[in-house]
Amino acid sequence: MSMAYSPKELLICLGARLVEDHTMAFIGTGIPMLAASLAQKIYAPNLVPVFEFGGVGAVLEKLPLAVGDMRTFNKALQASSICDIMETAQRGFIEYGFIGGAQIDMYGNLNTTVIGDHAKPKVRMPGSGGANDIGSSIWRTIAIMPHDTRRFVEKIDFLTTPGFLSGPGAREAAGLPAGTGPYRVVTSLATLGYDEATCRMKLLALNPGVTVEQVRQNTGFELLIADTLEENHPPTDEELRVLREDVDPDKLYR
Amino acid sequence: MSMAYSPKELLICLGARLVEDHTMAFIGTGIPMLAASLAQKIYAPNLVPVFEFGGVGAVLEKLPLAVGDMRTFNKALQASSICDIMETAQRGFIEYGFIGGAQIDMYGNLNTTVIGDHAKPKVRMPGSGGANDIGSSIWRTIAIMPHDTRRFVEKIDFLTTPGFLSGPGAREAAGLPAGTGPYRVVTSLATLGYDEATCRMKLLALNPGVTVEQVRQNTGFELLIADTLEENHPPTDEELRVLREDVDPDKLYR
Amino acid sequence: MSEKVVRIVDEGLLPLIKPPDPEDLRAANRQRDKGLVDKRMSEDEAIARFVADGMYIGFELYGSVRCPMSLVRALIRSGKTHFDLAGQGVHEADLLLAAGIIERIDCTYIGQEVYGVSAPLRRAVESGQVKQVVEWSNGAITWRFKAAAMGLPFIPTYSMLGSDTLKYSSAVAIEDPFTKRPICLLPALTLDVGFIHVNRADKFGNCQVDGISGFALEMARASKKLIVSTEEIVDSEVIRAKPHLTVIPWYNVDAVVHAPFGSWPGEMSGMYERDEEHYRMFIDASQKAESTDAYMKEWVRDLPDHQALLEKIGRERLDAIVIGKGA
Amino acid sequence: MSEKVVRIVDEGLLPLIKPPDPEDLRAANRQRDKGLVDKRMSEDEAIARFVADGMYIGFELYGSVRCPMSLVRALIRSGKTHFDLAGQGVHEADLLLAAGIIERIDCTYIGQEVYGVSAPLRRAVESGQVKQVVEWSNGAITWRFKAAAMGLPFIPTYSMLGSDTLKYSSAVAIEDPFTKRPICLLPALTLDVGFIHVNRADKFGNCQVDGISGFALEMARASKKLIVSTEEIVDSEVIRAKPHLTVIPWYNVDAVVHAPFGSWPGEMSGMYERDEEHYRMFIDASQKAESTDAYMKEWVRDLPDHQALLEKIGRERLDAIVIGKGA
Repeated sequence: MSMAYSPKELLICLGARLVEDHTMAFIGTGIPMLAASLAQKIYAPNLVPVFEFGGVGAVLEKLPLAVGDMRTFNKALQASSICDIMETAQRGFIEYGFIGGAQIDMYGNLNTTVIGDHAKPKVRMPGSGGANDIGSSIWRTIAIMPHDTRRFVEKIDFLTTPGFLSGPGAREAAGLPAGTGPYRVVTSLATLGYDEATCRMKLLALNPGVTVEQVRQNTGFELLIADTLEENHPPTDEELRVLREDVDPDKLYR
Repeated sequence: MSMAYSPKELLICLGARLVEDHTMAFIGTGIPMLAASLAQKIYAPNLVPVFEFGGVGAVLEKLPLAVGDMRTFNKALQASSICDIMETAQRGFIEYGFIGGAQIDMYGNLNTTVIGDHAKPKVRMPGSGGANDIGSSIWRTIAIMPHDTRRFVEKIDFLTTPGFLSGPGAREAAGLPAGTGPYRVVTSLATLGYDEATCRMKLLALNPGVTVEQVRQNTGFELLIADTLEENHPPTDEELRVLREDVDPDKLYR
Repeated sequence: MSEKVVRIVDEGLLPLIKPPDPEDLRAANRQRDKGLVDKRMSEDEAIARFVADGMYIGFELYGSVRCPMSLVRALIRSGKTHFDLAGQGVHEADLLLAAGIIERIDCTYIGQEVYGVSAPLRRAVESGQVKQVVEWSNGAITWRFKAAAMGLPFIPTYSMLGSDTLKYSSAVAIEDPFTKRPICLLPALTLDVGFIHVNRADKFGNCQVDGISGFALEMARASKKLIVSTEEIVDSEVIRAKPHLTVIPWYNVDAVVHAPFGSWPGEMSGMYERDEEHYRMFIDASQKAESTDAYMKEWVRDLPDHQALLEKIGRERLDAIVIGKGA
Repeated sequence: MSEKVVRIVDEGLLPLIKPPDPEDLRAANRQRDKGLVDKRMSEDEAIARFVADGMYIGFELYGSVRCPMSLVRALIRSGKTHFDLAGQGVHEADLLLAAGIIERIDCTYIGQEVYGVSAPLRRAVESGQVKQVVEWSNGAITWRFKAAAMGLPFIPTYSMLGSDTLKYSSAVAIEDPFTKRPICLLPALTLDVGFIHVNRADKFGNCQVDGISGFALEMARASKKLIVSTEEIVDSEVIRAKPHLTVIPWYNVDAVVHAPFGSWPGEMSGMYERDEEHYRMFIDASQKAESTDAYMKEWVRDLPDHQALLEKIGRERLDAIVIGKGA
């Protein structure tokens, strides 16, 4: 019998399982940081955490509370600047970028700017931050977000961060670097990817106890379904133990 | 009765007298460095020496032998990089730039690249180095060179560093920053400037014992002559004493 | 020969709040005194001397780290207004927006990181109090400073291409003449006045920053006037001993303000941690206009200066966040 | 709507030796191992593994300071040839030219500073042995590296406008879409292999440089493969204690070569002075082809490796240039 876990812990574990070793990951605060730290400790000991404001290769003894907090360069191998990091991304070093959003469409385009009209918005959100840079330059963008029809929509109100834009060939036509783009969406219900031919979002794996129908009902656009659907196994006892005891012993993010 | 002096010492003193206090000067090795150091010690205590590879505001206890040598950032206030310095120049901080050349024309354009044809040169010289950047971005460029018809020519073989190009309005038309350009030429015979209306080189002051005729004979183009011609007074005893005892006590540049 | 051209392939719809003008920055820099002049002064004096209504201003920070909060409070108290703002902003942007002194924003991110969307931003933008918000990415706004710092009118990037972030910006995308592929050109961003808080500086303005430098180098060099606040004033010998640590040189600095705990309630690398309790208290207060006003009165407007703020916070509470003491 | 365009107002006449290709650099960087891998190896091994005939190469230095001379000598000994070179060059360029292994040069300055024009450069160019010399300013060539380091295809500058330096380059001047004034666009310059000498590095390639950093940051980041030589190999704890001093990070480095006195006969900031006697001896020898060949045989080709060179120079003579010992 496995240990009990929270929905957040599941997301962290799913994120951690996605990254390959010997790569760099551009990480923000919150779930991505926990996922990166967990991955480092179990699956990818040579994963390099990169923080937007200059910290690279830090030893995450205490979890940072902000992307520029001094823990992001604790015993780091490099402490530079936002330009250096964004340029490291732009010249192709960073494999993974974690990102969130208020809205996502079937091509993986994300909105974190406004709900409603830009000139007179119903809700003004923070804006791009580093998200647009991640979505533009990083090889594989991973979105992590709750799964519901308010967020998974047919048409996003504002395209803050490029996914596949309008579909096949659109990123290249816009001038975005070749081979970059959305890779996975990790949600409260499932793991999703993108169909190679159409660039449309495709259900790849269901979270424990979730049905295809449930995912469909919580998605505001027509979802492709993989021929063989995987099942995301629940957090292992090892994942939970490392997460609780080593990654976040102070329960900063519980 | 004044002290005896060498031709080089005269050039150094003439250079030193040109700079205003509370400014920055982009300096190379050799005469410009001695001139800057002498100026700092007598005329312009707040003159800031800037060396191309990153040294700013150094205390010139020992004279550098190269523009990147560690003496260029001895007890400096800043030790950065060539980009930082070139960008500091490009955004308008540096008032004076000292420069040399194998050929100069009446508009103050300079050649340090080739004698003869570029594809098959008679003499291949070093190339621009920082000279083109100085001539493009620095407010007042001061050329220091021996004065003869091989160097002061009607047409230079290669325009390495922009003076006034083809004359009035040409720098602006080419896109070079407004208000920049050649300021003075300090030579073995005289100090020359430029006529405001025509941008042509103009004799301003004669070195001790030199005649207008001598300057004309050693200049390969038609020279304008200032209405009132000044006379460059010889190095003062104070200048010579400071130069020999404080600026270059090791006689590195004698 | 027919005229050669480069195609413009996309253009932001919004007008530039501050059009790039390298000549203007060059002229300002030429005027600056390059001598070693003592530039120490108080927050109030720096703002009185260098800030005027309607200017374009910007603050350097990373998250809640190393933000010049004592200058932000002094600016609000000064009564000066109608500013345009470059906004990579957190707590300082909230205070400026709550004070109602911001007219237009070049925005990349204004929010509260883990605490979510900024309520003062929502109120200011949704009500129309802020007249224009122009969009950029974090990379883009920093590169805009970098372009100005390099003395240039623009700098290219692959960020923003294909997005509404470009559409609601003032960027231009052209066909790159070398690769023939589209690329985005970001207009240089020059500040009338920049505000930066550092770990230590000498009285002339040579500044050192511990750890990561965020966008301090670029923003400093993009500022026509630069007000620096510093935790410590050190002798110039400290600077001269390690000149490679000078991230902002004196000739680029116009005022040096001694402000211990100048980043409070944010943190300062290696010196003190964030005052999380106060931070949360502000987040709570900021949710409603009335409680925000009460906060502004108590913690900004009613205090004559930074010293009075430190006394109000109290030694005990400050000690609790100092690294090696309480934290 | 009629098509919007930007006018091209001037163009360099010479073809690009190495056209900018950000995608190619991105692909190379993606392949690099980001793990902490021990990259120590000898000069010969680094060159055998990463250098091939016909590559575009570059060396970082400032004057005679911090130039990777042990790598230059090993490269010449390797017999590899037909290189293109980015030349801000002094002693190292003279050796490469004297060895006859350089085909084309992107040149800003190749000379001997106070000792004047380079005789090997004159012979190589005037004889037509070097097939093409493309002109740039010092600023321009460094900004070309910076453009590549930023992941861009080009970067603007006001340098080179109106000059033959632009005419005999591969730059393009356009009418800036923001200010409508001409500006020069410099194509990014990516090296197939870059060579940099540093004061200290750990075995993974995290590098520190003392004092000014010349163009190390930019050139390192513009290199598809980067061979670093270092005076000292230090434990990574030294790097982690001061991460803001890492000017070149490990993920950008492919080989770490331990080379004490690696800059000899040039100098190394804070460590040793230039060997002026040897330097002058070379300058004299370099004036004629025959004496240059004799120098090359004695001081480069006949020595199996850097250790043999150090033995030939001798401890006494090396001590004489060490700061705090002889110098």
